[in-house]
Amino acid sequence: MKKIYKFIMLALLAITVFATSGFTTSIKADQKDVTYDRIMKRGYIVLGTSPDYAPYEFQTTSNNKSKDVGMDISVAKDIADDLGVKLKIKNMDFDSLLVALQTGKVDMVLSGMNPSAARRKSVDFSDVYYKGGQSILINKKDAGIYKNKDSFKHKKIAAQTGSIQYNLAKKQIDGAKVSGIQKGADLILALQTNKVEGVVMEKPTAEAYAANNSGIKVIQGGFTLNDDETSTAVAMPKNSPVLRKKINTTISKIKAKNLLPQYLKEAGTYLKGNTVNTSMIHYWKYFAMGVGYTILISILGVIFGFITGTLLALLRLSDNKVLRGLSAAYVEFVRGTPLMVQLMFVYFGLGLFVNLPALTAGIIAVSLNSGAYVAEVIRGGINSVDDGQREAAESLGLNKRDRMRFVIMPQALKNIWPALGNEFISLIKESSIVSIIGVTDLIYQLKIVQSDTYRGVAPIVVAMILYFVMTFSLSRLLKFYERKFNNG
Amino acid sequence: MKKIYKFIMLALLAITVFATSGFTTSIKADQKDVTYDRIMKRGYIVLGTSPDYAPYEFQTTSNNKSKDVGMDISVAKDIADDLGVKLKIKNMDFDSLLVALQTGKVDMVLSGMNPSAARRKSVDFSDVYYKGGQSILINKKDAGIYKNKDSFKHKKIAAQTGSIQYNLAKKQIDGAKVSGIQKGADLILALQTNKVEGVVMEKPTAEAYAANNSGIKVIQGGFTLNDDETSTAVAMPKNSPVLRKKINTTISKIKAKNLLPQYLKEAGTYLKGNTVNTSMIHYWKYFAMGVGYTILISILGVIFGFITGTLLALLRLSDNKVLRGLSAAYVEFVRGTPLMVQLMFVYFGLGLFVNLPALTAGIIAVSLNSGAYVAEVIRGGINSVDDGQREAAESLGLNKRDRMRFVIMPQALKNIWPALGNEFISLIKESSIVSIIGVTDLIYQLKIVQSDTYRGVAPIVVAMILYFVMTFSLSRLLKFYERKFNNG
Amino acid sequence: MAKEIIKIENLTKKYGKNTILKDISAEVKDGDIISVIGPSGAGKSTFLRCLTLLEKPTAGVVSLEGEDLTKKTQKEIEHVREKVGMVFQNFNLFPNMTVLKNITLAPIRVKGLSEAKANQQALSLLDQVGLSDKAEAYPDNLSGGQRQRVAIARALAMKPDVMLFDEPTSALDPEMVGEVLDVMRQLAKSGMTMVVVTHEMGFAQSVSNQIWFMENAGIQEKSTPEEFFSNPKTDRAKEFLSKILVK
Amino acid sequence: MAKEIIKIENLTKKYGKNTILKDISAEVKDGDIISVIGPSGAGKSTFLRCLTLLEKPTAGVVSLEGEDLTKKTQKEIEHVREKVGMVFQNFNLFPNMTVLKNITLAPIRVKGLSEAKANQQALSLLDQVGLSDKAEAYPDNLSGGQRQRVAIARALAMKPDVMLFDEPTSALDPEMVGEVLDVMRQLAKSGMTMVVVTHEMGFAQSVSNQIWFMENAGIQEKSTPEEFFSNPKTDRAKEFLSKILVK
Ligand SMILES: Nc1ncnc2c1ncn2[C@@H]1O[C@H](COP(=O)(O)OP(=O)(O)OP(=O)(O)O)[C@@H](O)[C@H]1O
Ligand SMILES: Nc1ncnc2c1ncn2[C@@H]1O[C@H](COP(=O)(O)OP(=O)(O)OP(=O)(O)O)[C@@H](O)[C@H]1O
Ligand SMILES: [Mg+2]
Ligand SMILES: [Mg+2]
Repeated sequence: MKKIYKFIMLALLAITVFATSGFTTSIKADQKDVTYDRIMKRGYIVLGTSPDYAPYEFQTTSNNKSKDVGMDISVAKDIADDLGVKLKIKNMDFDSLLVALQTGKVDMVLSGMNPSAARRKSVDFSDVYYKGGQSILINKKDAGIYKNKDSFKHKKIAAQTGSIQYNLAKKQIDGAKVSGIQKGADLILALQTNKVEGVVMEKPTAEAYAANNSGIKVIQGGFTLNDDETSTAVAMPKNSPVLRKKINTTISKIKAKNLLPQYLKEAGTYLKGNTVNTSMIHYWKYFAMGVGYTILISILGVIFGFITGTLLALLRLSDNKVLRGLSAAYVEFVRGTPLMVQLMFVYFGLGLFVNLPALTAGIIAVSLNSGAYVAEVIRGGINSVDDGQREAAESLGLNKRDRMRFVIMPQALKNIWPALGNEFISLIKESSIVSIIGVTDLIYQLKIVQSDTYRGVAPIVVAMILYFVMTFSLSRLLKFYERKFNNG
Repeated sequence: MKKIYKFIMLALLAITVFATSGFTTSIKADQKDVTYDRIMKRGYIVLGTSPDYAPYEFQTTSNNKSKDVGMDISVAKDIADDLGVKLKIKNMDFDSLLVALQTGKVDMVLSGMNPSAARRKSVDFSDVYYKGGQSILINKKDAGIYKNKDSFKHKKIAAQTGSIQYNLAKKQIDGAKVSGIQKGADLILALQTNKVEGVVMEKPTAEAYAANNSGIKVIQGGFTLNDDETSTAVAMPKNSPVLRKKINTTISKIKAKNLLPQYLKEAGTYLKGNTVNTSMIHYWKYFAMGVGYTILISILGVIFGFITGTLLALLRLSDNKVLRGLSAAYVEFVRGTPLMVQLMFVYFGLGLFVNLPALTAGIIAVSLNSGAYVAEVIRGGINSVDDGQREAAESLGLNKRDRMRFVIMPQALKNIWPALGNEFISLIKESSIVSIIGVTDLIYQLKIVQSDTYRGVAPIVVAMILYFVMTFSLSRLLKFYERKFNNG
Repeated sequence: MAKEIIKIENLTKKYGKNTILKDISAEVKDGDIISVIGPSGAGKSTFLRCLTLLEKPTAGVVSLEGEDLTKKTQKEIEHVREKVGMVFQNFNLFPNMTVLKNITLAPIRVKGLSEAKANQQALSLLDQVGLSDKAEAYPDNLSGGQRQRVAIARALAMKPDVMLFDEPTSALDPEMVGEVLDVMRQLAKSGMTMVVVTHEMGFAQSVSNQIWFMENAGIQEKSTPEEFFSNPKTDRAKEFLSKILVK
Repeated sequence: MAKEIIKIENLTKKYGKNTILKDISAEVKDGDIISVIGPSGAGKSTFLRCLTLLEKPTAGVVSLEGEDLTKKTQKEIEHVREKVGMVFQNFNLFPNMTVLKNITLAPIRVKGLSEAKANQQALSLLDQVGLSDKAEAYPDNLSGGQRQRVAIARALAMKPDVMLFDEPTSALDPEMVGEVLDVMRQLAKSGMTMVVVTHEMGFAQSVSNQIWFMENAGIQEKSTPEEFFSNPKTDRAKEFLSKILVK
């Protein structure tokens, strides 16, 4: 409940004051350090971490292998280097980290961990190496205007919907118009496209974004926060005075060289699998997968659409008035409503009865939609056959089936190939709508790349070009065959 | 930071134990009750509340007047009724509520407030009237299978992305597949469409949803929680023994009659302006506004599309090879890519230079897109004019401009009216895509109604029918005029 | 007296409110060569199509060899049509089949002939119309005159009792008209009963034994060619002839 | 000797690799009535269209009253075209204008006549072709013969020095052919220079002073009508005539 939050702050403050004064003195007692000795003997130090908290520590996959990265990992590497040992990383639940320390499973923990009083009871902490907090991202060009939260009075500012940042902005900036936006990448986009003047974000995340977007800049939030909950330190087993000293030395070095911003920047580039750069070529796999799905959906849509369409066209030609009416109504209705609602209807409506995966729902919706258009194409094809052909066949005594089979259909099919080809082309474009239910087609991937690279427009342009290449080459191919067909 | 949460629980537990034992005894001291006397003298009781916490208390607008509603408000009304006075409501920031109590600005506070130790120092609290907590929503048909959180081991369960509930589900249900979903209504939809087996939600909210959706049911979460942070009581000025007694009587009555579920249900129906029912007719204003925007965008799209299209067609016919090529390239490119990417390109791409409101961006994208199609329609219209017409005009000595103006164009325009009409119809459907950038068209409204009524399919069906009515009547109208045109 | 093949009694055909054919009675006897002439829009094509029920008459009776066609179901009519060959102004060959297939399709599917038999018969018919070398050609590669001759062969392959021609030469270039009329002349000589809508007065005069002059939704005059061309009975026929012959 | 109006020297026209016209030389003198006849596809239409540069010749010279048209720019050609009237097989009237507007458009826009003057002249031309009552009608409401007569009036309204006709009667129902030929005959009598592509042998024989027989991308024979019909010089002309006359 929202009311808890403020209260917690106060409670924490009280506890921490008590804890830091009460316990910190009792640590220096024993200069023997089993942990340190063990590390030096083995030649490696085991880091325990819970890699689900970007940009502190998180996993990234490249070449199908996952790897731990993040600011804390970089710090841990420095510690290992300074100790002259190798670094081994053990991933576990956050809750198990302290137990692992106490039982000697790991030698140190860097996991965005606050050196809280309660924790100090069971483990040792190094000096604080990072102080987080809430920052504000602004456009560089506005650097003169916005200094901290107070510059945003009566301005437009954004934060993630329902987040702590959102509440901070609402409560601590007078008269600001706060927009809630769901995704980090969209927040950046909103900022870059001047839809808001600033974005409130947790400091390290803000720094990761700023490091990867030349146009934006982090400024101090200046929010009233409890100091303690924003600091991060290294945890190690109780009674590790030597290790603690060594680690503090490394931390001092890191602070002196101001290495953390660089580590954060690196972490930013890793976010969601981004290994080195934010160039679009680097993301070719995403786009390729998107193109694959787009083509898959279009092809299946065309095939099932053709089957549906043929059935509908045959119903339309049947002698049964009811069937004719049903077919006509279906075609009219489907052609009269947007694919978007049809898709929602299939996904959510049919979903009431069977659990449809998004991809299946997408293909079904696209096929049913395409079927209506194909039905009209086929009907048009049949109508395009000169009525004289029917009359000639009829006056030769051929019955209805034979007339269809030998005379009308072969000519109709020949006439409709180009229209079917166009239907295929338009499916490639229209299938883009399935992204709204989460099918990983080209548009969906474009959004992923957007949020991965924190770049708004480049992925759109790439997707646009890819769509164009697909539709254009297909239409050329079709024209080529059509010409061949007509000449041959 | 995520790590804080667990720690807070422990801290709170400690504090509350201390608080409840330490302070509760000191209250009965003074039987004189100024607050009570003041209330009875004035004939009304002033309730202080911060109406931004549905379903406890929140604002709803009907007929352009906002009104406070919610469970707490209902309880407050009962209190006033039992006291035999009127209820006046004062809205303020949550943070100011206690001060208002202490300074006599308000007589009592019901605002989802926990009777915490810190607060008990400055104000009195009634008995706890509601215990919240975390519940799980399930489909009624599964009532036999799922009893509490432990039934969900290795099952699919959902919660709001990044919420406390999400973490609870992850941490306290072994092996559950937890999906994060952003919006409450989508959570319900996911449950109703069997995409997940259960949804973790705060108790009162869960109850509000269940009360308004016959197919779903609330079960106990059974999560390990600190009891205190889930209870809610009435706050009143210190030393209000009489008032406190009276209020406790009312609370007992409410508990005895089990009125709270009903109050929660009522609160649910109010959520986001829903006054009484979730029938679609009730939402006609939303749909009407959506239809309005859809039509507006389509009409403007057709008009600007026609202007753009005419320009493009004229360029295409010009003698300048470069202009011809540019026009052809534009048309090919736009027709070869989905409107969805074009829209994103305009909104985010142009947004880098000027701050485009979503509606404007939508209209620009739709017009630019439509322009390409209209250009082809116009070109087709010109081509459809028999070449003999040009030859006849040419052999009469008419120059190029006159040929266009007097002979070709009038016939071309006559030929393309139906195609332009169809373009209009397809714009009605395609404009639906602008909802993704937040233009409040019909699809957007459909989503709002979905989340407002917690009903997934009905709004889709209504929107579908509305789209169909629009396109169908327009196409009939066009056919009517076309026929008239051809006969007259 | 020759056997009666087609008998038309009080035939009326309307499209909506427009009366195209009004109360026409006439008969075609075995061996008759009837030329139907008249101005454009007189209803000649509609009349011909009513004879084989490609158009359903609004009222009246059309009997083929004594059987009333208007009473028959769609299926029965399909069967009767075998007996009536029809040749159209626009040939209406099936462009998706070779000439041979065009001719053999109906005999095989409708009469149940074996393919070998049907091919043999088709080749002899092609020979008859002077196109034995075009059996494997597709209609699109033939000249207009050739197409029309194939269309005649196709109709003959069903061994009809009567052949209907609807302006068989008017879609042809002038220099191809002759070859088609030659085939029709031959056919007439062989004793085939024929009803020919035509603007070729020479053909009408020299080949037919009756001229039916249609105008204004009815047959205004039935005469022998000699009578009709030298001394038409009605003023309308006179006017028509004056227009069409004096150039 | 009469003035030379059109002179064609070594005219060649190709579409891609196909040679449609090959090295044609000919001339049209003031007052000539020339009938161009020949089988379909011989290139007659293409030839006619080359005379007014609706088709650009591939090689050769077309001169109008001494001016070489092939050397002119598009703009200059537009100007020259006033002097050449053209009548098409399919009339090509402007369906979006009344008959009167069809006739007056070019005089007003090209020659700069006042509307009153143009109307007056148009009405007299309509009278001449027997359609004075149709001035306010739209082309769609006219019969084929009427349309073609309006098309002739439209061409005449520019007071051309020569009139070109491309099969002016072959899209007409037979009974309408006469009325159009009558107008053309009148025109010939009034001394208009005319080049007429036609299949109407009667007209060619009785009205023209020269017959040009085209086949195989060239003019194979230029004769007087008497010579041509009684004793054609080339075998091809003989064959053509035998096909077209003997029905
Ligand atoms: N399907 C139809 N619906 C309505 N009217 C029709 C239809 N078919 C023909 N008509 C009308 O019937 C009349 C006679 O047409 P029909 O084709 O029989 O004349 P025709 O004598 O064959 O003329 P032509 O010599 O031009 O072929 C015409 O006025 C025509 O417009
Ligand atoms: N635009 C064109 N492109 C290519 N070939 C053409 C074109 N126009 C005409 N031809 C060809 O040129 C040849 C002569 O055509 P043209 O129309 O001049 O003949 P014609 O003598 O007028 O025939 P008809 O009597 O059928 O009108 C034909 O083989 C035709 O296919
Ligand atoms: Mg006819
Ligand atoms: Mg021609």
